[in-house]
Amino acid sequence: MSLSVHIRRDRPGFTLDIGFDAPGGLTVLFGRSGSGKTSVIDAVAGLARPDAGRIVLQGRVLFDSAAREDLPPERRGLGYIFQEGRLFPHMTVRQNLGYGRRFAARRMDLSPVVEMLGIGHLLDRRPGALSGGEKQRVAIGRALLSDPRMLLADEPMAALDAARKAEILPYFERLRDETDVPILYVSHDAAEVARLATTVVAVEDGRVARIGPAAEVLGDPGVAPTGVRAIGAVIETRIAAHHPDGLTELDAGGVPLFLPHVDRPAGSPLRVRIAAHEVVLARGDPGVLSALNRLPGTISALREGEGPGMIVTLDTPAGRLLVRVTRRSAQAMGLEVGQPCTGIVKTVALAREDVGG
Amino acid sequence: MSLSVHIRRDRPGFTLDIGFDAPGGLTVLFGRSGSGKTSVIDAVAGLARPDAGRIVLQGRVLFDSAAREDLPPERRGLGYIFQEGRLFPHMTVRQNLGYGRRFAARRMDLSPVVEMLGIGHLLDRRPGALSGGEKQRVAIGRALLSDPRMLLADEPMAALDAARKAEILPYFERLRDETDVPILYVSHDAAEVARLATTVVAVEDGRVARIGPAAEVLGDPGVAPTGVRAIGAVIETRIAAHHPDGLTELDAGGVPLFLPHVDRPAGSPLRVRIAAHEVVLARGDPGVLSALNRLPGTISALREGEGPGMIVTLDTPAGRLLVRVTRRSAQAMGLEVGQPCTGIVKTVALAREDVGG
Amino acid sequence: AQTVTVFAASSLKTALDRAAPAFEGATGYDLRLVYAGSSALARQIGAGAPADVFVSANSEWMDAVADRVIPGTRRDLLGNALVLIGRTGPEVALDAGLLDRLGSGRLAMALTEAVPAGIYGRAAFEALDLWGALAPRVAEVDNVRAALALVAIGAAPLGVVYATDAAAEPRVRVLARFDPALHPSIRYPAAAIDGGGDGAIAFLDYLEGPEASEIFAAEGFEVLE
Amino acid sequence: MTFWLGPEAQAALWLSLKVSFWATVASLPLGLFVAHALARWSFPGKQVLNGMVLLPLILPPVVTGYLLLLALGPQGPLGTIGTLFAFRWTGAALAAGVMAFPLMVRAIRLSIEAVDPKLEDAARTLGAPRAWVFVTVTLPLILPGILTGAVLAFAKAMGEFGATITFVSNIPGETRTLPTAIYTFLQVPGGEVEALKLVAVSVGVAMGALLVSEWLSARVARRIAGR
Amino acid sequence: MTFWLGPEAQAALWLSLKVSFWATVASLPLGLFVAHALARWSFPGKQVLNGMVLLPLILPPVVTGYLLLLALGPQGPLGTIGTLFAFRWTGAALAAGVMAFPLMVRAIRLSIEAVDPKLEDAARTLGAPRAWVFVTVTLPLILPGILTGAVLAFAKAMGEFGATITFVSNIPGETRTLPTAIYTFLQVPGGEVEALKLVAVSVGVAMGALLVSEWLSARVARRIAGR
Ligand SMILES: Nc1ncnc2c1ncn2[C@@H]1O[C@H](COP(=O)(O)OP(=O)(O)OP(=O)(O)O)[C@@H](O)[C@H]1O
Ligand SMILES: Nc1ncnc2c1ncn2[C@@H]1O[C@H](COP(=O)(O)OP(=O)(O)OP(=O)(O)O)[C@@H](O)[C@H]1O
Ligand SMILES: [Mg+2]
Ligand SMILES: [Mg+2]
Repeated sequence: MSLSVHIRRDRPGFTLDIGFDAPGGLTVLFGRSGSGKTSVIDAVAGLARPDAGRIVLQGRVLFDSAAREDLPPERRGLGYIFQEGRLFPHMTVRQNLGYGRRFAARRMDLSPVVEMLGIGHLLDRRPGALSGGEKQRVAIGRALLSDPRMLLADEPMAALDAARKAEILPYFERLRDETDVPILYVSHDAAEVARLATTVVAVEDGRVARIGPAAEVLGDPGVAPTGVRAIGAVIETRIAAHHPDGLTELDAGGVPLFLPHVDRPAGSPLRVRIAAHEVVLARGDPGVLSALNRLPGTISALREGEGPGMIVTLDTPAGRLLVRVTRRSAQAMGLEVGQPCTGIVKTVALAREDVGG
Repeated sequence: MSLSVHIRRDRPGFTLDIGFDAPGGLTVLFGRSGSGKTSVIDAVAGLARPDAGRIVLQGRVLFDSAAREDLPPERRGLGYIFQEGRLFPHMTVRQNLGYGRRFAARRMDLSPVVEMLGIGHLLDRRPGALSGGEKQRVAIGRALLSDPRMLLADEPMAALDAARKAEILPYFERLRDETDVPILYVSHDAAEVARLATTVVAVEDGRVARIGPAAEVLGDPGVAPTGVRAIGAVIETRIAAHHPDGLTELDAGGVPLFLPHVDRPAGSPLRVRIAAHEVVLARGDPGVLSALNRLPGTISALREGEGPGMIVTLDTPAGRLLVRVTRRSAQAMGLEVGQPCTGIVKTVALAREDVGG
Repeated sequence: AQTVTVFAASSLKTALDRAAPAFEGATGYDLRLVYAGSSALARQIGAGAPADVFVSANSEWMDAVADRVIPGTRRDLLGNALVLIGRTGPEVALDAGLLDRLGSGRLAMALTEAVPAGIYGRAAFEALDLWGALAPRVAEVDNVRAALALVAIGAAPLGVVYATDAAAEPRVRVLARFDPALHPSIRYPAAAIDGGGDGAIAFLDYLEGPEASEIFAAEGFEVLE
Repeated sequence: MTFWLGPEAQAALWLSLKVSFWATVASLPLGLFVAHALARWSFPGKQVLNGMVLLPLILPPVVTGYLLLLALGPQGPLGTIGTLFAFRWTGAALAAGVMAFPLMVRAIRLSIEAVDPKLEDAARTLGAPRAWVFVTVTLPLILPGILTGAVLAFAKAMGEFGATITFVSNIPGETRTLPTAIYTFLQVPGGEVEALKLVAVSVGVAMGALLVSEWLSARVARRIAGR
Repeated sequence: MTFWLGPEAQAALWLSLKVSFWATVASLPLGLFVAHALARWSFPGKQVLNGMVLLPLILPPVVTGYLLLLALGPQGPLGTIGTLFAFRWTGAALAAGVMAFPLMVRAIRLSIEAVDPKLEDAARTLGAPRAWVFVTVTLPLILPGILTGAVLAFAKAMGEFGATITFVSNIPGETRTLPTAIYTFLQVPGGEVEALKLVAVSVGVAMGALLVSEWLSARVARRIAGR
């Protein structure tokens, strides 16, 4: 286990009682406003001392109330992207970015991070002269450049526009895949979570409601911590080929899936989240449709959701697919367990945010 | 014109030169991080004085450099939800909420707002003891309760989870529809924009890139200020009936559209945004599909986008529909202008965020 | 040259500053003149300050440092007289008429329990049997120069100060003189302090000499034989 | 403590308390105003005001007292209102207040400068006029600074002597404060013990004020931190 | 200005500058440390320390000087290190520093309390040890407070008289600072004019220090506001 957190903290009106063990990679804390996500991260960072418990990062005990161990924050070697920025107001952006580098084991290069964040023109300004999103980007850069053993990111992209997000997300992915720096990440954005998470910890009212690999938690129709739109299946695929018309063909358990160009070499594995509400279910031949991806399979479960919808679980060669349909459609189509069906997904519906390595 | 803003402000490294006239309702400032949205709002609020220009709200001159008119913020009668909260740290949540009420023309009732925001259990806490999202909600409440003549909202829901957003969005809608309080709103979320906006002002680099009714700006495949996912058509409909299975049937220019229950009386108008990437295009009979909504029409335009996709404009009785397909599909289907086609949309794909009054 | 450090009451500053060059010229010693209130100087001497000579503005503080005084070197150097001053008007008799003259104003004095000029003045009024009536009308200040200032700027119609002070302030005039018999005699004792060498004695002697006496007299002091 | 203090010393103590209290309380509004002006406004002559506020700190107290006397004395330019102060305890309070003013203003100014103007802006957008913003937002946030300023002023007033005695002299029961009493004792050989007794009393009083202010400050800080 | 000041007065001026400079500079580190301890740590005896810091403000200066004399005089308990100070300019600096200490500590403490500990926390998560955090984050942010503290201390030192003359007397060229010179002039008939000349000089110097500090403070504030 790369990160093990078991802590308890009592406050008037709110009790935090969290326990989870996460493997490496990116662990997302997922939960509603006020559920205790920031509290967990603060405890891991050493900024808020739990009443009791134990926090272990890659075998290193950060906190242990029983053994009276409590590493001070500066010796935990973490990079924390705070929910509210916390830039040093008296330093220029450049100085902010460089602050942690002095203490880093390796001195990281400023320019790639600066470029990725698009803050090159801001280097000589002070935070007081930055826009909200600019501040947030600098805060991300500052944490990254401290070459941390672990990254804590509390809604790092909340104030960013979709285009900027799309530029930064791959960086987190690379961090997750190409280094062994574990990441603890808070996000409200289901697509972001699905794309990034290795492990999802669903937090509810200061407690862990569910924990598991991203595919499992997000694929569980019973878990929708932040709304029905978060429901979706995560499918493991492999890049089969890049086509000249800009499409990338994936091999999903033998079934071809097409999506907009993915900048990875052929042969590399790719994770694709298919949101349940974006799949159209067809019985028989769907005729000439613009949707390129067809996943034939068998219905393995039907589950009534809240409201007029229901979730159909479709077992396909590519893996389990979740489909959200109206009860009316289900009746009209006479859906039942065991029935063969085809899941139809538009290529362009598989947006960049839903695709990750 | 309900709000007219024509201002210029020079700063080293950034020039704001904005001019737009917005009718009533909710005007969204849409643009990338650092494009100048907050600067515009600050100028309207009277917190940052433009070098030159004129700001008029419902016939009342707030600022006019030529006439040397510059109403102080407290006399502009605005409610400002700041990007960074700005709660009064020494006051309880209740006191924060009540701050503006003393100066309001009408004393508003605390409880409905408190309830809508889910902050009832926090009333006696101080902001220091709130989570990020809780602070944001209190800030929203504080501005609403000052009974403003105009509401300025700078990414008011950035730190909120989808479920909470879904609870608050209708409030802004009601404000927009049931009162004549104009709203100037900043958001990065395309769905939010589509759902709320009466007028969209796309800001780029301190300048207005485009301005127009939401349907027009968002429906223009050439304008995608924050990414391709923001492209979509906005269709005006009317509620035809509520069905017992939880579906609401709309009348969209004679075509029935089904979506999950909408809590409005039958007969009321409803705006529906249909994201371009969520429409499946069919030629001929699509057979038995789970998707309930079919909009037959004629292709009026084909436009190559960036990457492998293209945007098909489909003229239907319900209005213009935008469909994003891959070029491969377009070729395979032999799409061309003038061809009849059916746009297929899942009921459940029309999520709450995309539907508004 | 050898340095002689002289701790002297502040009120002697003008005189000693004038006398110093002559002494230095005549003897070759360097003088270091340190002025402060007698009480401060006496405490410092008690605490071991490197003074060679102490010239106090009253006897009590010289008594207080007796154990550091080189025996046989103490002498009373100067005397002074106490006067009643005002800004204007005719001279007054030191009797109950003073109260009328004060009117609603106050009588400026140095602290009557602590500062010599005040102590002497109070003693004189007690001897005149006026203190009981005057006491509630007195404005006491921390030193005699401040009492002088009160009268000079008109904040108090009358004041009790030394003759030397009155002589130096053109804005006031002497309205009455106190009989020296009415109060303890006003004395400025001087003595050599242990550690003070020949220079100390030489300076003390110089102070009693004719040159110094002339300077003191010009300042209004009574030069004691 | 009264039983081991003579009646005179008791009178001096009560007078000192009265004088210091009023010196502090009465100069607070002006101190607040000046501190606010220096911290937040820009106007011609700002640096002059700034320097004038500092003056009593630099000047020897006697000079300050003397200047007060000149200004408020019967012949002074302010002679008419001077009668309110001359040789009265109010004058002692005035002198103490003037001497303590730089300390008070500087402390308050420092904390006003530490208040984020963005909060005040926020209050204004909610319709609050400037004065109301000051009272409801700025003032509570600078409470620690005000307390610091008040404690410094009170302590200074409890110890002030030079300007007081020069301005209003030493009239028992009217202007004879603890420090003058202490000074009196120190001027006579052997008076040290009595003086130190009074010093102890005055220190005790000031420490009490200090503790109260610390407690209040801590409360404010705790509130703002949200605990 | 030297041409209208006599050589004695000039000597007093330079000495005052030296004394005030060192009183301010030498007490700054300790002042910072104590202010930080009072603002951010909790330890037993904190309120005692707090009170002790305030003492020189409450005590009549003469008493402070007297206590210094008792402690550091040749016969005092600290007599051995006392020789470093007794009747030397260093002693004048010590006295001035002690008298100015409460002002300095209070100003610095106030600004430390105004620094958001969350910023310091952020620096620590980036790996910076506490001392480094203090130097790179806290210190620059409290610069206005330090400047205020230093200016108050310097001004106080330029004006300090009672404790200095009591502790190290009034030795020309060694401990005769401007205020003691002023005092001496005020004690002699006709010395007022000379005294006021010196007062003007001392005021001028303190105002200069004030302006410099204001300018620096404004620069810091402007930087932080991001202009
Ligand atoms: N004091 C300043 N001096 C110079 N430039 C500034 C200053 N304040 C803001 N800017 C710049 O002005 C531009 C617009 O800022 P603004 O805060 O309006 O952006 P925004 O559109 O609200 O961005 P975001 O979505 O990130 O909040 C940015 O490029 C920012 O860097
Ligand atoms: N000092 C405090 N005293 C009491 N309760 C507190 C305090 N600080 C935070 N809380 C409460 O603890 C809970 C968890 O807060 P936390 O900041 O961890 O939430 P979060 O999951 O990060 O929420 P968000 O998404 O809104 O940032 C909230 O209900 C909050 O009100
Ligand atoms: Mg949080
Ligand atoms: Mg902004």
